[in-house]
Amino acid sequence: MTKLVSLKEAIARHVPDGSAVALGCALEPAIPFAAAHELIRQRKRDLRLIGPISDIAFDMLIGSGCVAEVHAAWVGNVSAGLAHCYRRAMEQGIPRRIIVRDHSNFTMALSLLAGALGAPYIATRTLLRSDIPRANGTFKEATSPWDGSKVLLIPPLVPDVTIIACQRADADGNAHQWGPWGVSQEAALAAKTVIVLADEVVDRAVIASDPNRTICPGIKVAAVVHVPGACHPSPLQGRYARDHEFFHEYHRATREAAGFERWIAEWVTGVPDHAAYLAKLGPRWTALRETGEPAAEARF
Amino acid sequence: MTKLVSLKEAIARHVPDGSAVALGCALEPAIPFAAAHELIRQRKRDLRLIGPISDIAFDMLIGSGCVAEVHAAWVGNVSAGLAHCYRRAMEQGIPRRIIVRDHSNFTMALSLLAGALGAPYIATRTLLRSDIPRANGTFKEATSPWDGSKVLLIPPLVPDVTIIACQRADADGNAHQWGPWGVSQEAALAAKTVIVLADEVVDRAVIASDPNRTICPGIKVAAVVHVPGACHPSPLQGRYARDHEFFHEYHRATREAAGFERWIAEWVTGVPDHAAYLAKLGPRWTALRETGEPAAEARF
Amino acid sequence: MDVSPGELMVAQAAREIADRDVVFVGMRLPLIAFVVAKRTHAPNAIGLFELGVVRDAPAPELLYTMGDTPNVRGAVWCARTVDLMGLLQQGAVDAGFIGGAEMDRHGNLNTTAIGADRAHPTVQLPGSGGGADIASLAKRLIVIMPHDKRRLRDKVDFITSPGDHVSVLITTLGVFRFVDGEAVLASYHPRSSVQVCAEHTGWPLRVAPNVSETASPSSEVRRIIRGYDPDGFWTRRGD
Amino acid sequence: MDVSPGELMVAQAAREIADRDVVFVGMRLPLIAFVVAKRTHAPNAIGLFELGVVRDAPAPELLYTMGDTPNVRGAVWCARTVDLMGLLQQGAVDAGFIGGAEMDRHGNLNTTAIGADRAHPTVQLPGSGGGADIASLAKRLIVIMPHDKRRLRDKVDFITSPGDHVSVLITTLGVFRFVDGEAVLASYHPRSSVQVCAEHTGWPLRVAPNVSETASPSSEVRRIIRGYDPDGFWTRRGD
Repeated sequence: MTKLVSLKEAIARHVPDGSAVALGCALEPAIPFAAAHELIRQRKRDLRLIGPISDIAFDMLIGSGCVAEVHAAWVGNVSAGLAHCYRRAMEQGIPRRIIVRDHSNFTMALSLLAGALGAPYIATRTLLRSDIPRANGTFKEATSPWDGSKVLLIPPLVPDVTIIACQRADADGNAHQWGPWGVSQEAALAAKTVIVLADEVVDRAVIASDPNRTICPGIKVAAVVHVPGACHPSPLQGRYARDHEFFHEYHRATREAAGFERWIAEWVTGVPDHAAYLAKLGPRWTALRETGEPAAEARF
Repeated sequence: MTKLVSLKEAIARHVPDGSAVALGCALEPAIPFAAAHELIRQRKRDLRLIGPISDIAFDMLIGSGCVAEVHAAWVGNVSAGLAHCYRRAMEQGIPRRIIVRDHSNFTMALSLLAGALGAPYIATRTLLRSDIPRANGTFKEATSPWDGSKVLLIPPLVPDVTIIACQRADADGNAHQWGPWGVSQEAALAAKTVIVLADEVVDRAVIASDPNRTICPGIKVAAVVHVPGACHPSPLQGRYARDHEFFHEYHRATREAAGFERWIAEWVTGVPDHAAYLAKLGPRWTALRETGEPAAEARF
Repeated sequence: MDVSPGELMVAQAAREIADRDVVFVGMRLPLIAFVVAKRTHAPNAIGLFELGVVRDAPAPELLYTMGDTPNVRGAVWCARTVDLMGLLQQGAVDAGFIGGAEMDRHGNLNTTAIGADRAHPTVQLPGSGGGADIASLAKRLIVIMPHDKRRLRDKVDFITSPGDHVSVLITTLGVFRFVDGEAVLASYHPRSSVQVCAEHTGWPLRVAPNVSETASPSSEVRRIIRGYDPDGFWTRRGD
Repeated sequence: MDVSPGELMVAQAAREIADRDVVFVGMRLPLIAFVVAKRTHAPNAIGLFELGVVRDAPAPELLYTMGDTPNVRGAVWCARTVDLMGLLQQGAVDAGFIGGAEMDRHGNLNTTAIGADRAHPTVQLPGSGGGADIASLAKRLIVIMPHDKRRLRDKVDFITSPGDHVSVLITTLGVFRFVDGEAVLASYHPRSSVQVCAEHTGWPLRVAPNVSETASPSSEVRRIIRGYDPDGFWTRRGD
């Protein structure tokens, strides 16, 4: 049974207002910006975002008023600096107040790992002297029953939906992703359901020829969407490079709320879909394409 | 700096008597039988074996008197039945008494995962009504501070040395393994040090062409050994099939202690090294060779 | 009609797999039951193998272990044990198969050791493998084992796999369902009977009011079984 | 000699990496410090990037983020964040780099928010990333940040990254070592001085008895820095 649908349909059907949505879980690369844009176009509200770094994806969603809560280790613009919408929301409540659950990258990874394992909690020694646990509010301090030392217990995070972008997937949702995984696999396995944005939709036989590349099995996946270039301006290994200047332009353009609104109107709400977004990028998009170097042969 | 040494040297240098040794961690495939044989040839003593299934590898080591303690979920002969040496040791103390720390596959995986994570412990709901926790003796029952439910806390297992077999590795120990990983990666990352048995030793560039295939990074590895066919009679994906009949012959031959001794004299202590073992197998070995089907291309 | 107990058990086990079920398959007879189910009424069932393999189609040739190279070739996911056990602990696995050396009337299984003292067993068995996890965490548990008074015991020496989630016990003589946590004979195999089952059961047999003969495998199912295991390595063992 | 503060900090940071160190690299200046160290005195250092990349050779071109495609191409391991954080928690990581918005004299860093109330900050900063983990778990922590009275504060509003393991603080004006958990000025950069450092530090400056001028980068090091970051994107920012 094919799970292939349009991005519009996938987001409309599987991301109701109020959903806990994990995205951008590979950290800097493979961020499904196309899905973030579609969430903005569909004016989703009260989302609870989950993701370690997210580069500017969370910032856009916050600025567009889609977000009630953020579980993150870092929200900013990796090569340019601070995230202006996140700042406005936290400092001035513009466009609305949001709740932040601070994490470090490790506690984010452990939370999603606990979710993926179905584990009640995982004990760690990170952050014992940090203020993050207090700000997060979901961890618990405890004493190890082995040596009496202080530990921090991390409970599971279970996204309602995890959105991942990958190089290729079959129509069942079996998804091949290569390059760094960050916390993507944990986020996908922990989630109640998964939306896969595939740069390429391939026959099942392509996936089955190399099952070690599968980051997420079809049994977890509700929708597969064919979206070439879904990660721009972030990179996708072997397909296209990061568009650094795009991040820097966004940083300059969104210093003020009005500038952010102009930027969104131009790049997100002003284009009907991701194909139109790529067409608008034009030769700038083409110039980012990479073909990479082939992996050494492996036979199964 | 190359870490390439002979198997004899690797075992002599990195597996002192009394070591906690993890091996056979991919479950049925990729069991480094060549290393088990070398441990027997070098008459290692008081080893503490760690591994979920191990097929007949643990049985041979137990029968040879190398073993003081076993941490395992299952010790037997997967396609033939019970493990005779394990039975003799447990039932009659022949050749010696051993201590068993019972596990399930999940608690074995969680123990090694906790080791790999450097985590003080991981909570689980498996085995709450099983007698295994009592028999294992290292887990602790606890109450979840979130919902008051009963949980089991699994502490880390840290092997002194994990021995893995893989399709290819470079001289630094960066190892590519494909096919099922079982608990191999956790066992390697948890260990104080790792010995890699590579079917093929390749240039670093081969590894770096596909870093997602790396199961274990060189920073964990003390020794890399070039041992073609290291897993016989277990299979290695894309290289050779399982020698089912060999397992069945072993089962029949080792029903009595004297039969086991004859078998070991013929197949292990009676051959100087693994190359001689393969030569002794002759055309039977050649007939197991597989070349597999190529994985679909991935470019980095 | 020449149907071996192994074939009967496989056919019954296959009926326990519903279409779209996510199933922890296990080795030996369950493996063939998965093949039968996939090729008949459950084409969309998904098989999980605890060493880290997920298949939406059975391996094309007979497997001796789940790690055989044909079981990896053509898998849709080659993962880590902990990934699949995680799905199990999440509650995402519908059913799992296990075998046992002994079982009590409440479905508790012993695959660890016979004898009162774990450190000095009378018979050392191989152990749990993933069985105890599947028993603890799968929604329903399907147990396959030989029918024998010394195996179906009033009390087992060691609870490897707790019986809470056992939905069915398929033996060489009949099929038990679990009612209020206790085994009740639901059907007896051809050439067996309630009487025969009672004689070979180590607890006072409870019998379902509507007990009947176990349905024999159809000729299609027999063809699938014999096509997959032509030498009867798993299905005609010990016959 | 035209050396920017960025270049001075990179050169000093590179000196903090010993050969064979396993290092959590991080972005911006530390990335270039890793390149300098690898190409000079620490050819066997290994770089870990928290998104899951392990490299024994730096990427051949300037990186803007650790996830840029050239940083993955030629890596020896492409892993999961949790794998690398696990090595960190095991104690297998020798050193890590982090930056900070503010630091107190005990090395505690704030990268979360300025202001007393976390829910209503005066300035919302991006957050920890992996910084708090590296600070909690690496054997030694190397901190790089601008030297400013408002940044080197007596007390920080929020401890993102605890200071226990800080071994050195490299600023735009000087280098601090930590003695009994407190920052002590070890050297001042060319064109800076003890006096200048004191004026720009928010706590009463402690000065090492053997304080001296920070060694300028050799011409080789300058050549490596400028070859790697020819436009000065990271090393001549804000100059």
